[in-house]
Amino acid sequence: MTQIEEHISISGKWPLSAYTWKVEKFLDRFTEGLHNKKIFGAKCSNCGTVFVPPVVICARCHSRMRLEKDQDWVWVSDMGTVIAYSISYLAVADGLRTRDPEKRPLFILVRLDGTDTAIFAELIEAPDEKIRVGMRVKVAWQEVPKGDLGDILFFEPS
Amino acid sequence: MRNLAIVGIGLTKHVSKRRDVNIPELVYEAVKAALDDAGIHPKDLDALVTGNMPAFEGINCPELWGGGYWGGYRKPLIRITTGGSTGASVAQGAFYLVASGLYDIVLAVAFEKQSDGNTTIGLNTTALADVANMTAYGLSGPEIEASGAIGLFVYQATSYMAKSGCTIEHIDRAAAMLRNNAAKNPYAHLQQAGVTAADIAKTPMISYPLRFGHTCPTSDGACAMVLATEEKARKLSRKPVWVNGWAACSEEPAIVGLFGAGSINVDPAEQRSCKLAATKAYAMAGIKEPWKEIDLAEPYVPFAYQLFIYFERLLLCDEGNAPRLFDKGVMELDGNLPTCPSGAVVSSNAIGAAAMIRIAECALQIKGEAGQRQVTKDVHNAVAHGLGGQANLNVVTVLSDMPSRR
Amino acid sequence: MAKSIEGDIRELTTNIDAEYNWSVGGYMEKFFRELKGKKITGIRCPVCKKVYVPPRMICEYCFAETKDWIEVGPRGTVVSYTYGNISIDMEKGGLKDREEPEIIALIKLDKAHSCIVHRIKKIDTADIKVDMQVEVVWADVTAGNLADIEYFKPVR
Amino acid sequence: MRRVAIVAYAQMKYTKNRNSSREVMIHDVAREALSMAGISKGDVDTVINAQNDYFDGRTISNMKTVASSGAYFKDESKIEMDGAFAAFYAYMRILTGNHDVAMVIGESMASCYPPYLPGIWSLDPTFDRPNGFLNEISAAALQARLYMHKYGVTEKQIAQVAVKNLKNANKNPYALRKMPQIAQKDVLQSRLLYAPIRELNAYPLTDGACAIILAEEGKARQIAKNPVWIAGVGCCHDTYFLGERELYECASLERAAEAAYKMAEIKNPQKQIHVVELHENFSHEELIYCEALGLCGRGKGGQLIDSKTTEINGSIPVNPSGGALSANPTYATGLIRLCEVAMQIRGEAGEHQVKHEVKIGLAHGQNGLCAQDNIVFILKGGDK
Repeated sequence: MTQIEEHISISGKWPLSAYTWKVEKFLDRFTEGLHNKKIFGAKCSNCGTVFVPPVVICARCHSRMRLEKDQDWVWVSDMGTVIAYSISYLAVADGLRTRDPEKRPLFILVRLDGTDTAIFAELIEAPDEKIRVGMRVKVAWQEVPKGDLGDILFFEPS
Repeated sequence: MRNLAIVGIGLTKHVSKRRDVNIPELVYEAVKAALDDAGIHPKDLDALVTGNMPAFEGINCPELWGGGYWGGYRKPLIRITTGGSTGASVAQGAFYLVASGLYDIVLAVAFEKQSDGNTTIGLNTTALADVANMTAYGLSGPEIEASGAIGLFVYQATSYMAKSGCTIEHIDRAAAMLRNNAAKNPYAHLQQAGVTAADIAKTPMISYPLRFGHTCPTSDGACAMVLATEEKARKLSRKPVWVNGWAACSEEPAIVGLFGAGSINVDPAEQRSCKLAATKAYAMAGIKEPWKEIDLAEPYVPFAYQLFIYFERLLLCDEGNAPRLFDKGVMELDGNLPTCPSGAVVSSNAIGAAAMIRIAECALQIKGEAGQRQVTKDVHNAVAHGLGGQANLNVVTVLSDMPSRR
Repeated sequence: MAKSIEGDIRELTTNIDAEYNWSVGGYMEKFFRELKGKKITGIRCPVCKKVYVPPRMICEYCFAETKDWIEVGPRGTVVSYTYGNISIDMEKGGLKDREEPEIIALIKLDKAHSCIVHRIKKIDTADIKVDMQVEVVWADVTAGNLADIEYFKPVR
Repeated sequence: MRRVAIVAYAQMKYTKNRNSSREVMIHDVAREALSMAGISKGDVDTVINAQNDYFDGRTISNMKTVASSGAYFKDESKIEMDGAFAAFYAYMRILTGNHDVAMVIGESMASCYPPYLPGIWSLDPTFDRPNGFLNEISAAALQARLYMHKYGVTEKQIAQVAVKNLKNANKNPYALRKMPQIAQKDVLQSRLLYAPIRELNAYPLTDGACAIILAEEGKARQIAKNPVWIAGVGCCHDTYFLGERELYECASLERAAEAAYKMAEIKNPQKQIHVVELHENFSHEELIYCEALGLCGRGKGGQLIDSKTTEINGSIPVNPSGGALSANPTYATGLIRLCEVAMQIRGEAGEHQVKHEVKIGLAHGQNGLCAQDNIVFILKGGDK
């Protein structure tokens, strides 16, 4: 019990650390492709919607995505269009892998060509004033991709 | 369906901290005011509908503890929670109960006491599971946070600006108008009379294009409304405010899908669910040309630029045209379609209550009881809006001084 | 029966806990302050005259704001009781075994109409009865918080 | 007033630790219900989810189940209460005429949340929560003791409720807790939790979901050969304070039942109701609820269980499914009761179908410590 502004309060917590969440391993096959600089979209076998990264249930047609077979995946481009962006003025938090620590990070929402979804990413190798909605960007691959979501975290102007 | 009306409204003065009361006591203030406004006692109530954002106070189903303070003893009571739109969803729950034919007088209660919790953690708890999965696949928490979750409304803003020609100066001026409206609203949290667009422009940039002056505070506050059937409403109130149309519509959360999937809500500024909900609500109210027939709008505006986007998504003008109409003074208190006379969510944000207050404000304006912030024109029809989740649930209510069904 | 293709799943966790600070309100503030002086304070509804402890702002039965402060207890009556061989793990949830059973009772304090839930010590689980008289045992040093009421014991 | 019916339902095999995400579990029951109805997501007007953020570990838990519940571009809402209240809200929505077909889904996964803590987090944080004495089991124990003391009901009689229900559960393919050989002594010798409540008097921690589809009369007749009509409903919230509730009774359930009976024109529940499904978290609750529902006289719950009236072959079978003692995915539990009664009325309960004809059934849902909120549905088969 603590005194705050001469009023009595009682403290407590919500221990989210006591929870588990169960998730299908639907990202495994997707991230495998990233090893080879290939982005595979999960295609809904019912309505054809292409998700990157994949999803377990297609909202549009209410189907369970089948991610076992090759035909459920399509190879999509690593190029896309900026849907929206943001220039962060906040102090950059610890653990942020921005490649130029001197510069304000530019965050973008990108729709990759051939997909029906947006992903968030960081735009590098571009000055603030160049960023705009509709600009064309491509994944800035590392020489040896790790095969995780970090591989498609950075984009550059195309 | 039977007609229904708002016959009582109660609001608390919103402030950043109400440490002198606990949650049931704070909410009681709004409930008592609403019941007094309707001239009724809880024994006259047939049912209650209540809700708030659960994680923000750390209390699971607080109506179990507080329901008695709000007149819920031995009454039917249901709890509805839908995120930022909770207040509007609670109100619509009450509309459904009255319109069903089973309950004649229903109390709707929504609240948030954010000083009891931590809003940043509260917001984070919406996405912990998704973040945990993305972390398992190589992203770090700060990376997701910086580029994803916090960016939601910034992304919405830049996308909207690109489509509409809205500039950051427009947003500064919108913020200034809303802050000045709030200063005329005794229930509003931020009281910054006389603040100018130039003052807003001096506030620090958080993420382009959002400045600190464009954003909402965290507030403690509550709102309650009494809903009644036409027969009861005519007995209880000299000027009932008729709830003629309402609807809600869900789509997928924007920016990040389930467990880090891509979101098919590709453009967070599109807000098709808002247009669909508005279309349904207007149709139900018999409104064919909202841009002509609606006299006042209260969109859900926690960030100043949303004044424009939701004005459009509520079908009050062509897409992309709101900033130009704003330039002409249309949205001012003395304008042709005054918008957010309350000062908006950007000036008071007790999250669970915020979307209900939009409805309450429309009702007060229709009754002509909005005091200093009463708009110049006569208000016959008004539209109120709530937004929940990751910009994925839109809730629209149409109110009027006349019932639409006879 | 709904079936799904149940493949491998991943179990995710986080290390985040959300923290809260609930303001207790003026009525409970007075209750806590009085505890420091080893007094248990209730409040009366001006309409039905019932006395509530802990005090609350509203008598929900009359929908009236309560008014008169009244000292209640320190003795009371056991309305119902239980004893637990287990307790709830407050960190992780689920049940934990307990070495000594804990007696928990619904106690109506003298002069009060409401009950509080508290623990009883100094009695065997076999001897506890509904309607028995108990009295409060105060902490050696009272601080104006809930720990001031350490437990209840049978009135001998 | 419009007539509304249950036209389809879906349950699943309840488990201790389900091998899927919550979202896939929801999707499974939603698809199953749509498939039974022979309709698609596009035919549904509104979706009501019964979920709780403290069970799901996610604030605004319903926003990430838009896809799985089939709510994409629908009027979706969330009831943070037992699933039976979600069905109530969906029913209200259809009565207004705004919607014709509603999907209702309730779910929770005990394997994912810290068991029993969400109940503790609903306590008064200025007194009961920091004191640490009250939880759902200790509260139920206080109630059980008081009920036994007041009416002379015995531990054996209360154990018999568990025996009856868990025997019934053996014939329910969805049930989690199955004990074919169960006898009173197994209950009376099971682990003591809070006296007099033992492990087998208490619900098992469960993962599961349930879905039902409601439709107005015209649509209901198109969709289902044998729609199960909602003939009456009532609900009631009681005071938080256990000491002010007459815990040996359940007044809020009496009120809820009174409203439901009036609406459904039930004057003599003992004669007119053919099957009952109760949401009881602890076995003694069944006896208190039967009294509150007028299935026996006040204080006669012990005699009722002794009389075998409520057994599956008795005149008013109570919980032929095994009830919540056999599986309790909180927030789905009340919805499962509706589903089970609909199955009984339609004659689709398989091995646990009661022998006599079931025309009218009662389904119950509850919320909060010692059933602070109660809801009663009266369902009717045939043409009213």
